[in-house]
Amino acid sequence: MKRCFFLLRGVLTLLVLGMLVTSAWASDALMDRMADFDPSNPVVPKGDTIKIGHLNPFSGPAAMNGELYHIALHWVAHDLNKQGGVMVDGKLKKIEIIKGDTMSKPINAKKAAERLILGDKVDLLWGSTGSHISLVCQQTAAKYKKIYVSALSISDSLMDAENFNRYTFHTPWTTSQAAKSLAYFYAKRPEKKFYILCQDYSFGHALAEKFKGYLKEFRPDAEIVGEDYHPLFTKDFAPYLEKIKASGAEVIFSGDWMPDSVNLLKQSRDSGLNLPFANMYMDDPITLGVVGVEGSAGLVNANQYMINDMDPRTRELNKVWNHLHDSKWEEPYNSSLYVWPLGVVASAINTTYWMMDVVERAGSTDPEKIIATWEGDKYNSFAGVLEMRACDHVTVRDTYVSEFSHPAKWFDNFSYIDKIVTVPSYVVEPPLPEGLDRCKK
Amino acid sequence: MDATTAMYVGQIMHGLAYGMLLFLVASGLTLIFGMMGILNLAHASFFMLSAYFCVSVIHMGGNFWLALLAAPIITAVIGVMVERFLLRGIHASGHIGELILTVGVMMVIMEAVQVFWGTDSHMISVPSALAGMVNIFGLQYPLYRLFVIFLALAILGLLVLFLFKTKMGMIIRAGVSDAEMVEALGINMPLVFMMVFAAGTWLAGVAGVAISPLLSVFPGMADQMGMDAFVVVVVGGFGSLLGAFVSALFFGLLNSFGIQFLPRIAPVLMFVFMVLVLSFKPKGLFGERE
Amino acid sequence: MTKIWIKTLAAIILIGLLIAFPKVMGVLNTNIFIGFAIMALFAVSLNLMLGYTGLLSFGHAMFFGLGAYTTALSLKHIDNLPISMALLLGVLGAVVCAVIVSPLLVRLSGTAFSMLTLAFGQLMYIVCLKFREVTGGADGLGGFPVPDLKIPFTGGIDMTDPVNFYYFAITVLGGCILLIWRFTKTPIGSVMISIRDNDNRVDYLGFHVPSVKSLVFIVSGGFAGAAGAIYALFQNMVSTDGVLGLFTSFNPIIMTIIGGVSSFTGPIIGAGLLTILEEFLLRYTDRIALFNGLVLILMIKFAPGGIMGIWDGVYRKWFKRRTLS
Amino acid sequence: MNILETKDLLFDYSGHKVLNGVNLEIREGERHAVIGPNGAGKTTLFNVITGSYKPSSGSIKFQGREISGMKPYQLNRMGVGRSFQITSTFAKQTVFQNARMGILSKQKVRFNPFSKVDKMHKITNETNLLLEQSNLAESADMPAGLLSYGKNRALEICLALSTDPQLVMLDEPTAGISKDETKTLVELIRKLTENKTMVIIEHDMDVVFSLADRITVLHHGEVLACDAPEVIKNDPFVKQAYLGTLEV
Repeated sequence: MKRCFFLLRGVLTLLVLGMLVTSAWASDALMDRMADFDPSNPVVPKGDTIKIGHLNPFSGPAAMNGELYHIALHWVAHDLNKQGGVMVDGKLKKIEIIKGDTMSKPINAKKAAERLILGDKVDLLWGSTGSHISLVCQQTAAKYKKIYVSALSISDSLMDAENFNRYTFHTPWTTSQAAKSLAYFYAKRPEKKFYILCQDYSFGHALAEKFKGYLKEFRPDAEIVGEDYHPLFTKDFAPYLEKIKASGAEVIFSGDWMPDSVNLLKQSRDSGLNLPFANMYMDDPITLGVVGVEGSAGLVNANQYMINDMDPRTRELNKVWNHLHDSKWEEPYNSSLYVWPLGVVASAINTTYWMMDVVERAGSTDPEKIIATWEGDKYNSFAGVLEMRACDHVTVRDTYVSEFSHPAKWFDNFSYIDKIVTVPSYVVEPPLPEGLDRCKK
Repeated sequence: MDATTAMYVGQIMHGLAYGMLLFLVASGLTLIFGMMGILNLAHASFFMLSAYFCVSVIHMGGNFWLALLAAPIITAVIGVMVERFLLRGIHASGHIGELILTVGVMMVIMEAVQVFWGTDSHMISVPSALAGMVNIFGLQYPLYRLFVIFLALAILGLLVLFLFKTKMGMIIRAGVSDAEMVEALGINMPLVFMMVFAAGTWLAGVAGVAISPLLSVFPGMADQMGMDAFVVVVVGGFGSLLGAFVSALFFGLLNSFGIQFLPRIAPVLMFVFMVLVLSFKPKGLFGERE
Repeated sequence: MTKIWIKTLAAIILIGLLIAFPKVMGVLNTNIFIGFAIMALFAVSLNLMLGYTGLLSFGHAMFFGLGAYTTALSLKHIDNLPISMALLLGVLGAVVCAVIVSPLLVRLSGTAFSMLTLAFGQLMYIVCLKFREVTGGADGLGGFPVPDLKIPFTGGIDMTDPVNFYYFAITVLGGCILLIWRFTKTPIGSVMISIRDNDNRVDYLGFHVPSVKSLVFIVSGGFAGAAGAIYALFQNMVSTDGVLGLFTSFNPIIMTIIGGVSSFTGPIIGAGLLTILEEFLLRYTDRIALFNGLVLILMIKFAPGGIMGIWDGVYRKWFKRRTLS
Repeated sequence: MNILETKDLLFDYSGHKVLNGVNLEIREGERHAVIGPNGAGKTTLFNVITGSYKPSSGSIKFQGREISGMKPYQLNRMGVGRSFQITSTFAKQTVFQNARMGILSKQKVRFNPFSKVDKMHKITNETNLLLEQSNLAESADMPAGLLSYGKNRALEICLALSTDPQLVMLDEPTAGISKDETKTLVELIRKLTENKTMVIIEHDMDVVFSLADRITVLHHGEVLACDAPEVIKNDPFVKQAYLGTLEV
């Protein structure tokens, strides 16, 4: 008996040693692979490559979103290209990213998508911020039978019965998952009075409706003391903040994204309104850096990805990314916004790895093969298990909510993620869209 | 000071603050139009340009006050160059040529800003001396917004003094009613035009710097302010400073109370007023010149 | 006789080129060409007011947007509505708006006219943006069915196929441009030109200037509505920002100025140049508006007559003909 | 019967009475001249009658109908044509196109957006006829902006007559042209206003006395005298109005 015990212990130590070595080896491997990665002027492979069209605004008021996700796509491409590329149609092909500027306008999005499909002959389309823009990209891709990975807009309506098409895959979480995560978080919290301030377009309205619905479910005693929708890219939030002060609200629920998110947070703290924001996009260093430790204390952020050090692969990603940021990157990627791979950018990297893994397993960029592989696929990403629901192409995953506090592990000049509340996927799984026959049991 | 009156006072103060900033921008616009008959559609772009200069000045180590001094002056210089080299030679094709040229200038400035300063929002923190709140009979009100109101009032006072008490002011007022006649009296009008254009752009520059700590500085900031200032000038009456002041306050308060009571219709109201005034009183409420 | 002969020959060649275009140039360039043709009609309809009657409108997007929205909404809410009917409804929408707006506008001229048109344009933009239930607000209105073109005897022609749509669009847009050309050649056309040169004298010659101006306003609005309707069918998507924004009003002005204000074909050349410029620049930079702005400034400063103005100058120098277009 | 009558016509321009109770009578078919020193109110009287300004009070009757306050286009359609002291033609259009504007208005072709104007032979012929009468035929294809000053004045008058009005009002037609050109212009005026009533404002006394059947002298906004040319020639008051105080 003793001998087998001794044997068991040996195996165990060997295993742990192996783990340590591989992670060490692996981290060195990622470090080596990414050592020369420069997002400001990425290496563009030529010849027979897998072409991915990146649809996002690169000019106009929300131009910074293009810059934000540019680094995510190129990180994955650079990593995989350094490993020789992806085996497709029996050949190892490198990944090439081509920009398509939507200028935050539906019409330019359609033109850019068509130019990528017909002009540059891309294999896959990836994008786009702004649900109304993503819808146009999705429809254009389907028209020319191209796979469109809707990786950034999270409106449920994008994949409902009316807008669903089999060439589109929704990899981020959805509005209902976000709203349910926040409602779930507040189930055990004392706050009772909520004020809703969202952007005046389909995403803002849908998010508010879902949150009100789930809040009634989790907290029948909760009360909505006010509701407002401000135009996109609003400048002066003062009148709205004044209304909130008078309403006696305890929490402000807002789904605003950059640049509205930073304006809203900054102006509320400047005007002495220190209520917590229940939000999804107030997690980047620029927004938080402006309001400092007290200004960002108590913010409740829900996200599909939260930076942590549990999984060895995330630990490795954080380490390599931070090292490169401090040592190598130039304008604009050396700013405080990119110190760590955070929220939306990290999630984009995570789902892009998944996308390329699906392409490799499908062994081809032919849409039919990709659809067959991706539907119902379960992928162990470095941020938990991602499952692509077969009938409506929506990804189901655990989501995370965290109340910012100080001191936090990652930043010292503002409060940030510390304790993370995980919302299990079966709780937050979005309902199947009615009227979509594919989903009828 | 219970909640509702606090809200009313708060909204009034916001209305005044935004109205005052609107007046700074609109005053430049209406003076330039009054004097030279040019409606400078690029005026709001100078407002944004100055905000970006403020960002650069603070980046290069200067403080807010240096920026408040330097940025408007740099913007005024650029404004003068635009008037001198672009606007001056094209009176031939009449107002239409000038109007469309200012559209070109607006487009160039809006894009050039993104080339030099990038696309993301730049933050300017409220200067330490003005940070924090002040207690006005029970209401907590940000000190900085009060500063903006008084700054604008001070500039208005300066402007009125200059226009009504100095010789140059008299020339400018005469020029508003009949520029050719004043020129006939031997006054170097092109020089006066240049000075008025410089003053107008300087005013917009001051507003640009004053607003940056309140809002973030980003490429889209000119559109909203530009359209509001335009409505203020049209309703107030072209070339009339008083008109600009009254309608700037009116629309500032409308902006606050519109959102408070009828959020969906507030922006529409602004344009309904403008259409009504333009249709029935093309010269505007106080204007003398179409 | 030779003059007419040359003209018909040129027409035949042009039509031949237009028919062969999609086969030769491929789908992407065909779509770009349709985009160009839409903007050409839009700019020509604006020039009817600017170049021919001396009225600068900063709110022309109002008619373009209304044409687009009426067509989109009618296709969305009225099922199996034929495509020609949708087009007509679009034009009608724009005409009705022009009829309502023109009495207020035609009493003014010069800067006041431009400012009121800008006011109306922005009012229409904000109203469409705010009443999302009807217009889809910032999200826009998409996914409405584009029905087949029903020709009495043959079956329907599928309009979602880019090449079929190209032929349909080019016939409609080309037809409209010809109609405008013919309109400028009619008596009302010469009255318009006289109003541009000296509206006071026209009054003393017995013409009621405001009613002529409103007729021009309505005709120009109607054709802009037609361009908007084709745009809605082409993009299958109408968004407030895309069809009613400030720059939708400025673009035709820029095209007309660059092409040549005082000539009929000026706006068409301007539209072509801007489309090519945009396609070319898009590969290298995101700053298209910067180049457009620069070109506009240079044009007004050094060549107020636009390209046609330069061509006319050159033509006169070489051929010594005394023409003042 | 008087084709045109004004009764106590008053027009004050912010306090200053430019026209102070003017009673003017123009007989059918006569050539009537209105003279007077500068600032007598001649041009204002003209502008009030032709609808540019609204009179403060008093009545204007044309062919028995009250026309004070009517718009210029209405007056023109009733048969009143006028020319301008400062040439106001369509510079960018050819002389032919200028004249055709009047003919189009005369033929009431004002709103026809269908037929090609160049194809309307009736209009073209009539325009050519008018141009011949105004001896402008040879410069028909020349843009008005390139005409000599004299020719432009002729075009000005041609335009005034192009709508075939019963009453033609000419505002200093010979202003600023040379002696011999004046002669040809006067002949042209005489020829064109054959069976029409004409009212002319003129400073050149030779033109006045060669053309006018009757003369009205206007002074400080009032009618000083209204009589045949010979009578006016040696009327002491008229001399005094023109020459200042009478040397005794």
